[in-house]
Formats: sequence, C-alpha cells, structure tokens
Amino acid sequence: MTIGLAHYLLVSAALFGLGLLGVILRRNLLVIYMGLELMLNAANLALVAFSRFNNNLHGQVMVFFIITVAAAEVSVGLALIVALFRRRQSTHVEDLTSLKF
Amino acid sequence: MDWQFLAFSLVKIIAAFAVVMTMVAYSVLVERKVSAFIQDRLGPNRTQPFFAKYIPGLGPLLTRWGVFQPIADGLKAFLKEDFTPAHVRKVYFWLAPAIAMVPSLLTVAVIPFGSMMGAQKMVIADLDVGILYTFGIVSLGVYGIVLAGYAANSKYPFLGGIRSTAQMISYEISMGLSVIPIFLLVGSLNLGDVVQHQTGGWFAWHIFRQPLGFFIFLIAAFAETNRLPFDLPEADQELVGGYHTEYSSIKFALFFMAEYAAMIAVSGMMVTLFFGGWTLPFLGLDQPAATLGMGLLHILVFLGKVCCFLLLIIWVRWMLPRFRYDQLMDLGWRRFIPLALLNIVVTAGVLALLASK
Amino acid sequence: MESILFLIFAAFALGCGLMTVANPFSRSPVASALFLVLTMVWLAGLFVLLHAYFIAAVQILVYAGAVMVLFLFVIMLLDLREEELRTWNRFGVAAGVFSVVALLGVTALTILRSVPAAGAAPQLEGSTHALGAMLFRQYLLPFEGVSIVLLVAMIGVILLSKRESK
Amino acid sequence: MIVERKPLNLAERFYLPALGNGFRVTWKHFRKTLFHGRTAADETSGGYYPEVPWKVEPGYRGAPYLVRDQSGDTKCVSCQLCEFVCPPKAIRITPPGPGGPPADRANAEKMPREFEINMLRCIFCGLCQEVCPEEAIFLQKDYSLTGLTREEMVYNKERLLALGGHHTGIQKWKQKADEARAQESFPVPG
Repeated sequence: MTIGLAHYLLVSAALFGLGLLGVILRRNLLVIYMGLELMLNAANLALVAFSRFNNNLHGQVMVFFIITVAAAEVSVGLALIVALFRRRQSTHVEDLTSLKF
Repeated sequence: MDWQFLAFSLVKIIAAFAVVMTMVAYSVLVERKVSAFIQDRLGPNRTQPFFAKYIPGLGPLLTRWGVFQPIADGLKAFLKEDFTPAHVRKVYFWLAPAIAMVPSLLTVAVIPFGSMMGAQKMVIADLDVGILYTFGIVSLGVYGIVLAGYAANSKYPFLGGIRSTAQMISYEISMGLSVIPIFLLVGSLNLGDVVQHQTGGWFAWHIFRQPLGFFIFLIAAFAETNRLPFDLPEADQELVGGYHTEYSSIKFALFFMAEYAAMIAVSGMMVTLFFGGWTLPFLGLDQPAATLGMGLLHILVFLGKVCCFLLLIIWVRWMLPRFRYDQLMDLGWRRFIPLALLNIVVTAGVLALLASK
Repeated sequence: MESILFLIFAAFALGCGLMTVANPFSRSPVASALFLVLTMVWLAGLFVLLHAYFIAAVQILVYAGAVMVLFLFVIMLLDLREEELRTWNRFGVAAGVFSVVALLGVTALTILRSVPAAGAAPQLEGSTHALGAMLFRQYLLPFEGVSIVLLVAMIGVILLSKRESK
Repeated sequence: MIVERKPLNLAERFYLPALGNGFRVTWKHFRKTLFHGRTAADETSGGYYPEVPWKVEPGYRGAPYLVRDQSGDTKCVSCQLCEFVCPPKAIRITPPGPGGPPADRANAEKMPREFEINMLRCIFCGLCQEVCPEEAIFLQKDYSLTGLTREEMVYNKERLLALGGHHTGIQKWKQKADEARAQESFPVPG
C-alpha cells in the first residue's frame, strides 16, 4: 500500500471531526479551546500534505502562519478565560449565560 | 532503510546512552566532592565493596575518591521504600519522573559528539533542523516538572510546578534568540555544519565571535536546567524541594538523574555551538578523523569539553545565592531578550555589510 | 516502511485526539491537555513523513512546548475541578454527533472521489532554506502582518490580565 | 528598622563583583581542602567522627538520664513535672501509687516505680532538666544512641540510672542559684 494524498486528507478530516466533536460535546471552556486547537492542527496536516504532493512550499508557509496565529490566539483566549474565571469562578459554558434570555 | 544504518544507529544510541548515564552518576559524585571541598569537608570517601581493601594501593585510593559511591547511591535509590502518598493523583504521579527523564536524553541525539569512526558520522541523528529539534525537545522538559507539581496535590510541589513553568517558558525565548546569530554566521541549522564552521584557528570558535550570545545562552542554560542561581522550582529553603517533595526512592532518583542529564545535554549544546564541538585548533584535530584512533580522540576531546562545562555549572551552584523570583523574571524578560534581539540585529547588519562589499 | 509508519502515526494521532475530546476514564482538563500534547507529537511525526522537517520542529516547539504548557499553566492556576457528568441533552448530543458524522462523511466522500493531485509522485524536500526565502520574499507582507498580530496579542493579553487598579 | 539600600554602581548592576567574590571565596576553600587537605573537622576536633571521637562542648544537650545523689539514692521523687512538660511526650512515669513501695531515702515521699524515656521521641530540648525540682534528670553528653528495635530505644529506670551515674557534685539548687547570681552581673562590666 502506498500512502497518497487521500490518506493524509482522511486523517486530517477525522482529526477535524474530533475537534468539532470536542467543541460540541464538552462544556469546559478550556477543553473546547483544545478542540479548536485540534481543528487547527487538522488543517495544518492537510496543508502540509498538499504542499508535499503538489511539490511546492506554499502549504508549509501557510502552516507556519497558522501556527503563529494559533499561538497568538491561544494567549489571548487563555487570558480571556482567566479574566472570566476571576469574575465567575467557573469555566463551564453553562455558567456563562448572561447574554442568554 | 538499510540494515547497516539501523545497526550502527543502535550501537551509537546504546553507547551514547551508556556514556551519558555514567556521566550522570559520576557528575553527582563530582558535585558532592566539589561541594564538600568548597565547604571544608572531604565528601564521600568511605563506600567500598568488600574486595576493594584487598587491592593494594589502588583500592583504598579509589575508596577515598568515592569512586564506588554512585553505585551505592544507585542501589540505595532502587532499594528504598517507594512510597506513594494517599493524596496524590496517581497516574500523573507515576508518569512525571519518566517524562522528566526523557527530553534530556533525546537532546543528546542530535549533538555531534565526534567526527568520524570509519565511515560512520559520530552523531545519532544528523538532522537538518538539528537546533530546532533540540529546542523543541528542551521545551518538552517542562512537562515532567509541571506534572510532578500538579500530581503531588500539595502546596509546595504545586508552587514549584507553577514557578518552573513560567521560568522555563521565559528563558526558552532568550535561549532561542541567543543562538540565532550563530546560525546567521553558519547559514545552516545542522549542528554538524556548526562544528565544521568553527575549524581553523582558535578564533574560529563562536565564543570569540558571539560572546554576548554565549553569555545569554549560558545563563539561560542555568535557568533551563533549574540549577542555582535559578533553582526556584526546587528552592529547598522556600519550597522544601519543590516539585519532588512528595517523591521517594527511584522516582526521586529519576528526577535527580534528569537534572544531571539535562546539565550534560546543555553542556553538549554549549560545546557544539560555541566551543567548536569535537575540534581542537592544533595538531590537525579540527579535520574529520581519517583513522579510528583520531575518531576516538575527537570523542574524548568533546567529552573533555563537556566535563569542563559540567564543572563550571557545578561550581556556580556553590558560588552564587539564589535569585529572587521577580529578579529572575526581570533578568529574563527585560535584560536578556532585548540584549539577544540587539545581538541578532547587529550580527545581521554586520553580515549584510560584509556581503554587500 | 513509510506506509507502516504512516499507519502507526495516524492511528496514534487519532487515538490521542479521541482521548482529548472524549476520554472515558477521566474528565479532567489536564488529561485532555496531555493527550492533546501527544496528538501534536504524533502529528509532528506525520509532518516528518511528509518531509516537512521545519514544520515538524516548529510544531513541537510552539504547540507542544509553548501553547500546551500555557494551557497546563492556566489549568493549574485556576485549579479546575473535574467536569461533572452532565445530564445529557439527548437531542443536542444526537444533533451534534450527527452533524459531525455528516460533515465527515461528506468530506471523506469528496476526498475519495477526487482525482489524485498533479504531482502525486512527491519529490519536494522541505528545506528550511527554501522556506525562509519564500517567507521573506514572496510572503513578506503576510509575515510582517503576523508579527503585528503577535504584538497586538501581546498587548491585549497584558491589558486583559492586569488587575483593575482603583 | 529600615535598611538603607545603596544605589548600585554599574559593575554591581552586572553582578560582576558578586561573581568575583563568589569565585574567590569558593576557590580559597576548595584549594585549602583539596591541596592542603585541611577540613573543618580537622580544625575543630582533629579528624572525622568514627576514628576521632567528637569533642562535646560544654552546654551540649545530649540524652537525658536520671542521676543518683551523693549517697547513691535515686533523686527523682516522681513529681511528674517532666512528664507533664515534655513536648514530644517522650517521658512516662509510673508512680508508686497509694500502697506502693516507700522512698529509699529520707526527705522524699515517694519515688517512681518505673521511669521510661523513649529516646526515639525525645527531642533533647532540656525542658525536663529545667523543670525538675530535685535536679534528678540531666541532659548529658551522649550523642549517638543506637538500637536495632523500637523497644530497645525505650530506656527504663534502671538503664537511665546506670547511664546517669552519681553526680556527687550536683547539690540541690546550688547550680540554679549560681546561675541566678551570674545573671545579675550579666553583661560583664569592663
């Protein structure tokens, strides 16, 4: 069996699905955030695979940018979660319903 | 994937592992001896197997030097009661010592510890992104400590874990920035190329071209290995041992060995990056070895340099008092990161000027 | 050899990913974070198989070494208790799982039906040098843009985490 | 008290004098020990412990033992003050009780039937010695108490008396009176 682009894409899609599942099923904000990271990583895998099988580096450059933006996003997101925790003493999504009516 | 490559790699891995573990054991002994001498004591000088006293001359001498002490220490670590407190988070508690040990051993994989032996390059993995790999692995080193702090489920280890997370993340940045000028000079991330670039005369060593970079790397290395003056995660007097307070027996020994293995790894990095790796600028020792003897000599040169750095790190422990936590952070973020950035800009500028001429 | 490695890495990455989001043994966020770290590491292995060494190293360095440590740090700082098992909202869960499965099915179908890409025989070596040249020539503007994003994030985090002074 | 912190000069801000001093001091001691073989143990007591017994300085608080008076009688009168004051509860006294044996000397109502000190619990604080009205228990100079079992480390009356010995020199209250006198003129004039 030779491993082709399709295999990598399938793995990537499955990982993306897992991340989405985490976002939908879990209720701890931090774990939801981890689900988001998983989805970003799935996208990275797909991009690197495209880059490899199309014989150019554009995909890898894109992954580089994604990793950078993800790092920035995580730092801001975690700061938000910490700020939220200071006010509400909780990171559960059900406890954060002020905007719900 | 040919089998010859696999076989040679396996041999190299086993040899490197054996050498590193022996060095770990004996650097503990050296640390004890050096600290004893600095504190007007003699250090371990009694441990001896039953046959040692029958060897005329040599036996008592070895005993006095404490040569058998690491063996006794190791035995003791294995035989002591392995105690798991009731309140710990068990899975993480058992996982943490192993995780602490692994990264420092993995780092050794990319360090070229010799030139050639026959047709074999004396490096376990000749990676093109060697230095990035190293930093990646080093950045994993924090997990062992964080997990230990979290698993112990009591306040001192917890504080140690929190402290070490912040400390290691902070100093990783200045450590990474401090070596970038080296790679501007060399033009490759491969550590073998870095060593090759430092051949030809004393002043080819990067310590003479990047003294500031070396200085920052050295200090960051102290912080990354949790050695005094930056041993805040352990901080015996404040945190009663920090993250390994709750550990006993072989698990504690693993943390202990991890610290020394990290010291060896970081010394190896310093030697490779700034002190010419396995080269010596005379007797033609800076060219890849043609004979087996020369190859062996190169490995010995490398080990000798590493030992010098180990001695330095050990000595500094007894020389300087511990920094306060805010001083540590201040030093990392407000002094070293700007300095390292400045170093990069200046080096890049000089290189650009030279290239444009 | 490569296909065996691919299978191993992919299986472990997916397994660890599953343990991240739906760990049957523990709901603690620490367990999730640790399995996510493992997922990242296995993904880095996949990147190596794709000859993207630089990206693999950066993946370990940034994701496993910095981002996830930050996660752990925050979890420890907030001292979160385990997520209580909730009374499942049956409809919500069913809808969620259904949508995920549907999305996956559509994607998988698309992938399997697609014609193989042009350069199905890969030759590319992910050399750091070429990547750097590309970043600093063709992608210079986005590169600088990302640095500004990082700066803004840094300022934002400092503002967010500062306690309000009276 | 407010400690004035002098502003550091440039070299001090770079930790240079600290590094220099640190190296000088450590090197001095290192050299002395390694090349001249002089250690702190040599200088204070002449060598290392098992070969050279440790010199016990006056005022050292070792193991507490019971003492006999000049005529060989037990000084302890079983008042149980030491048992009461002992912080780690290492002392256990069994009093003779209503029908118990009488004291073996004059001027004493009773004496302990059994007097035990658990040396594993004892913290050598000296409170028993201080509180004892009869000066019957003294912290002596024994510093290496060893045993193979826990039971062995509980010293009973006979053992304590045997180890304590006769203290003919110790007169009731004499020492405390001397101490009090010494306190009056404490910062020695001159």
